[in-house]
Amino acid sequence: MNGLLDPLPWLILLPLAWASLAFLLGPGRGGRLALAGLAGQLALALWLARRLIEGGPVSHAVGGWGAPLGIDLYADGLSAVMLLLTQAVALPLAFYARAYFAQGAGQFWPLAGFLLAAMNALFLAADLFNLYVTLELLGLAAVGLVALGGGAEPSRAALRYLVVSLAASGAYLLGVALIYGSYGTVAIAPLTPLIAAQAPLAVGLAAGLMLLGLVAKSALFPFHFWLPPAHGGAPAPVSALLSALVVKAAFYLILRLWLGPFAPLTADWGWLPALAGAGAILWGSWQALRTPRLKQLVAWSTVAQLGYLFLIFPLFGLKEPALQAGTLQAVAHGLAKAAMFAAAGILLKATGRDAVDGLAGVAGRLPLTLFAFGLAGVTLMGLPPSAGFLAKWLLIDAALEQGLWPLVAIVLAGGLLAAAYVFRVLRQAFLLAPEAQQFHPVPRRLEWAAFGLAAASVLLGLRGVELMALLGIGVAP
Amino acid sequence: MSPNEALPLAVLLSSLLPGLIIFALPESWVGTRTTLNLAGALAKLVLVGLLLAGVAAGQDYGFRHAVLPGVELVFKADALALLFVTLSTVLWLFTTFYAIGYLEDAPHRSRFFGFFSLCVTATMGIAMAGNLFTFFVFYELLTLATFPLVVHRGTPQAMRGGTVYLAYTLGGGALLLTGIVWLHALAGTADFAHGGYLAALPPRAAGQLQFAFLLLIAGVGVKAALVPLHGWLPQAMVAPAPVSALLHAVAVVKAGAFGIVRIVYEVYGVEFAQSLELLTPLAVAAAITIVWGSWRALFQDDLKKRLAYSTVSQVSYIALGVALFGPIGTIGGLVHLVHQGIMKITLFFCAGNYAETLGVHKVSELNGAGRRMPLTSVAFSVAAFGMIGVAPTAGYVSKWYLGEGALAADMSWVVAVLWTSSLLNAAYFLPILYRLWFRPQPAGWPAEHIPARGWRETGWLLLMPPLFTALAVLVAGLFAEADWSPLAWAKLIAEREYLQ
Amino acid sequence: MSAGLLYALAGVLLFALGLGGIVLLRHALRRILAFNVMGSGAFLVLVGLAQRDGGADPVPQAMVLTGIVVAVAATALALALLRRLPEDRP
Amino acid sequence: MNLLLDGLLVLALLWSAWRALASPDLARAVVLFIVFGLLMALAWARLNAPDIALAEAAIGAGLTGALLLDALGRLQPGTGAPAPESPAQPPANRAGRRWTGSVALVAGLLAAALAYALFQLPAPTVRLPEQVAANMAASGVDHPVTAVLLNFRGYDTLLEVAVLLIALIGLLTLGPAAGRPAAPGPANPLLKALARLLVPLMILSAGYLLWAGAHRPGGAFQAGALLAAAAVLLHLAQLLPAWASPGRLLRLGLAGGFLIFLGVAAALLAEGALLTYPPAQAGGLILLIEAGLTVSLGLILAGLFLLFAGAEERP
Repeated sequence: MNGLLDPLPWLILLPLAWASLAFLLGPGRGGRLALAGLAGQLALALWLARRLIEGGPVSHAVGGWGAPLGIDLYADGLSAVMLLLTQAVALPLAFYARAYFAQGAGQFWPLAGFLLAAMNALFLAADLFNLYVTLELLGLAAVGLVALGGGAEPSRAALRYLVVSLAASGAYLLGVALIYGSYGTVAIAPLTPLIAAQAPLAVGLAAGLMLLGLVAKSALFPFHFWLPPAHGGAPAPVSALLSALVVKAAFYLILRLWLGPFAPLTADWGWLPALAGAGAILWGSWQALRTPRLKQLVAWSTVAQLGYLFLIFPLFGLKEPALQAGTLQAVAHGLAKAAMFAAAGILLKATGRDAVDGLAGVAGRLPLTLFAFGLAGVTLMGLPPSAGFLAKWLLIDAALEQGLWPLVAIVLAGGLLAAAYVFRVLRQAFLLAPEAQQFHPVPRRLEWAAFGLAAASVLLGLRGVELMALLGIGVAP
Repeated sequence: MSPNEALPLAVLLSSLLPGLIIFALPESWVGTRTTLNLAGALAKLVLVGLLLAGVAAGQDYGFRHAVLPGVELVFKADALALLFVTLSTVLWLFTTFYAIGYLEDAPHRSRFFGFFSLCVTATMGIAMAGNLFTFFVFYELLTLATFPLVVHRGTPQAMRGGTVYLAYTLGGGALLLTGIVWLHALAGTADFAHGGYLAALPPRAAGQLQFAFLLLIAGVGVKAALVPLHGWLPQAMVAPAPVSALLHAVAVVKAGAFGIVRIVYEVYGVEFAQSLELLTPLAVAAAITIVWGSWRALFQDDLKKRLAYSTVSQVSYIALGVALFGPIGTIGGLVHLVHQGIMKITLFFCAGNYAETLGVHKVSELNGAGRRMPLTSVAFSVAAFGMIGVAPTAGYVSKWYLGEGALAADMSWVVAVLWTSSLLNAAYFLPILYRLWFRPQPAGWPAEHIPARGWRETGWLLLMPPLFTALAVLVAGLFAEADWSPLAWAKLIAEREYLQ
Repeated sequence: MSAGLLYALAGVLLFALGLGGIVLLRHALRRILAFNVMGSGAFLVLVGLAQRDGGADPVPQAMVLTGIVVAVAATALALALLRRLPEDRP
Repeated sequence: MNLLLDGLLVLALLWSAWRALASPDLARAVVLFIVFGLLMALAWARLNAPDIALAEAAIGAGLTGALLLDALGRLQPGTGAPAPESPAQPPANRAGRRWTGSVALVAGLLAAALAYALFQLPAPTVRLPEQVAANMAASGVDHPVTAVLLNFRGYDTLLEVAVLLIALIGLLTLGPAAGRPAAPGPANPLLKALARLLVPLMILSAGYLLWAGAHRPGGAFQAGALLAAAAVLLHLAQLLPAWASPGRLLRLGLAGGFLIFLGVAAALLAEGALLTYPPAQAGGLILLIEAGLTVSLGLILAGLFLLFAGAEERP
């Protein structure tokens, strides 16, 4: 089939193109270019989804050489859902960023462009070493974005994030080296049948190193320490991009490896990520309840919500429902967290302070922003009618189906803790504003972008059938 | 989208759409907002009328919407649903009038009426839910929509009340969710059905079903204010009067009671529940709540708090009616669902008028209010007599059937409970009536506010609603035997629940 | 024990040394050195293991080339960030 | 015999790495790291991987070393002053020692397990070198590493250039350095003369490396590194001023190579898939891409050193 009409390569080439052109145009420029590019990418993602539904998984041999020698791009239901999430979150955030960076965005557009290109490349990659290069591109772009704010504190947070990211990539790379040494190839498709349950020790160590590296990149408890300063200190559109999307990429990879090539090795290790997930939920929520700063609260909420994603690993006895629960939680959290960080950015701009108790009277002055924050909160709490609720429903259903009661208890406790820290903010906002409080005007477009994302996460709660149908494609029973 | 599917959806949308539009309305557009509110309320009234006619004629209305593979939002406007829908629709109309008058020039009215409409939509959804999943979706939506109303005033006390309200309701929600998903795991996705759908499960699941029942009732019991879970109701009285009237007297607590009815009759099936010995503990819990609520009401000097504890006790009559195995007890419980609503909303309207016009919040300050505000006090007295269960009022009818039902189910100790609670009702209502009518007016009222236009007593928008609902209390009592009365409708439902 | 395997062993030791360095060392510049040592170790394992029984294998060599360029890019960014930190607590 | 040589080299490698990380003095640590880099280049030569040896020497030891020394210069004022004793070892209190001990233990266990596992490995099932040799004819170049780099795994290289570009953009985001302005010493005449002599030679050999890449070890990365080294040398000899934030032309130069590669990759979609070189023009296209990359990589790698290096000169 003629390569020009294949959405897979274009999903990677398009963001790379507009990112480098934005760089050419100079600092602060490239906003409109980005919007056009992102709209195109969303169309491509939708087109890919339709092709998957019609014809099943799609693969694209780069250079025409085919798997072991060349590198393949592969898209199944899971990658199509993640691609849709990435473009669906990036487009409104681009609108938001254009209005947010009123006085010139520095290198935001090229950095964001390369970040999104790396995300798309990662969701489509089917080669372990290619994934290493994509992870590095993603990590460096993310570090550049974190340091965008300038100043000592963001730079320190960015450096710590970079060091953790590089150490994790090093571990991942050693894993790839061991896999190549053992089997002579790093392409996932030919590798999967080769790895048997009683594979040599080197392969087991490789799997451990790679998964551990990815867990550090996805900021799962106890590797979460770098996330709150990095995401909390960065400008709002950057925090939204990082919390909603970047940490999901590492989670996606863990899922891909856990269910794919390393499935025989990881069969009965599901309890470990679930334990770490439970720790993340409890510790993240506890910190979110205590931090005085608004954006830190939202960042700690990311640490907690990530815990949910890892609760599905012991449930892979029944692969389909567990995968649905995890993916829906990732999509719901992606939309809601982007909306919440966007709303937090607006509140910070309006009140001039990054403090939770500085929000009194916001309900009166910025109703749309608070409504967006509230709706995003509803999704994070997993309350109906949001997509977060559907994910929670599927997770509890799968857990009860397999009799894992402690999992149910953790999910419920997490929901209540999320309610505690979301309403901690809403309670402040509903208080009457003290006279001294004056609000700086905020462009309306910012509010509508945040509201759009939050509404999407709720509306998805009413109609998840198509998404689940798309997800099911290519997932071996 | 056949008419049988479109009608229930239209009932839902008739409050959702105006609500969403009102959210977007700027504060100053008072005219548009009022017309939208009233148009929505009247449209819903007409639609519900059509539904009532259709259901009475044996039509069934409902529609399904797939949310996830194997999980659906199901709506079914059956007889039981319409009992609650009609009650809410009528009272929402009156409360809208009342709220427009009450919040004459208050701030944030767009936000208020937006969430107000959302609450009613949630109540409609709860009533017409066709399976436990849909019920839970709207049950939690009601919590989310009521929180901004409870904290509407924005004062620190309102915040405390709101926080307590959330803690209870979200906690209850978590328990309910666990119970629902557990049943979903055991029995798959099944719709509500006359006689329940759990009877077919193998006997070894009985223990799990009992535990699941406990979770469900605990979850729903929070909103139905069963004793250990009722703490939020008195705290939520910090909300403005229309919120206390419609929500804490009708929508929210009735949602809990309605949940108990659905679970016992259409999930477990009353015979299966009896065989699992679930009804007696429910009856005991209801009885304890009835007596405890009335007892606590005795000592409340704050008028709205006293009414709140009275609600705690009265709502459990419904749970008691459900727990009395037999059609008569069921009729008593179901009809009380309507009667308690009309009576309690009248009381809250009057309490609101006293507070708004005279600045009176305490029972001790009510001396001589009868002379100063005669019409409001007449309405208050009629409703108070209804609560005690005096002859011609609606309250008498429901207590009569509950008593008969208790005897039919040979649970005679329930009759004793009914008598004690009636005595307690008298004990905390009669002193108020005595103060209203037989005590001289004080020199000056705490915060008298004589409305510019309208009768001297208070604005007509604040006066008409309690009078109408007081009239309804009398009509429901006197014309109980008429075929369009709530009692007749309750009999129709009981017939369908037990006949199969 | 072929030359490839020997260098792979050296790579493993360097990797462990680098990983320990990243975790233990306090100064940011030292951590960057540790990261580079770790990276070199992983590259040695990649090529050494692939060539443990004779013949040069161009595929891992191309990968290591890519890896070296990526490592220098990361090091440059890390050092640029290091410049932004106040002198007293790098 | 050569096993002994390899053994010695490995020991030297390990010793230099250990000393680089553990030495208390920062300057000595950096110098030892550069020694480690050079030893690594030797190791690659012993593993008959000449391309990597070149790259390691030029980029790994050369450029990274230059960057490290420059960063070191900023951290401590003056030249060659003894660096303050920033403790290489972590704090000596009991908790610190226990923590160091446990981390060292874990690292040691990991190394032991890996070493043990390396000996258990059966022969790999997939033999890629044979496949590379089989398809060399269609790859458009004769040297296998360049074939893999630009053709078989060309997609990796595309992303790798993006990584380099994004690192530079990250540098630009950070803006001028906050380091204390080092006093611009008088231009050392000897260095200036040496620079004038060496730079043309370096540019010539960079050209050769680019051309040779098609059939002998060499290629765009090594050539680019050489160009960058030339630029660094010129800057140190104060013949080339540092770069402020890049103007339009410099930006084009920086991103040009990547854009060419991207353009060619997209155009080749018409051949059926991304980066599918038609066998006839494969060699020509690869040379075009490599030429563009050489210029851009040279500029980028030089930029990593020169950008905002000038913060010193301006008072």
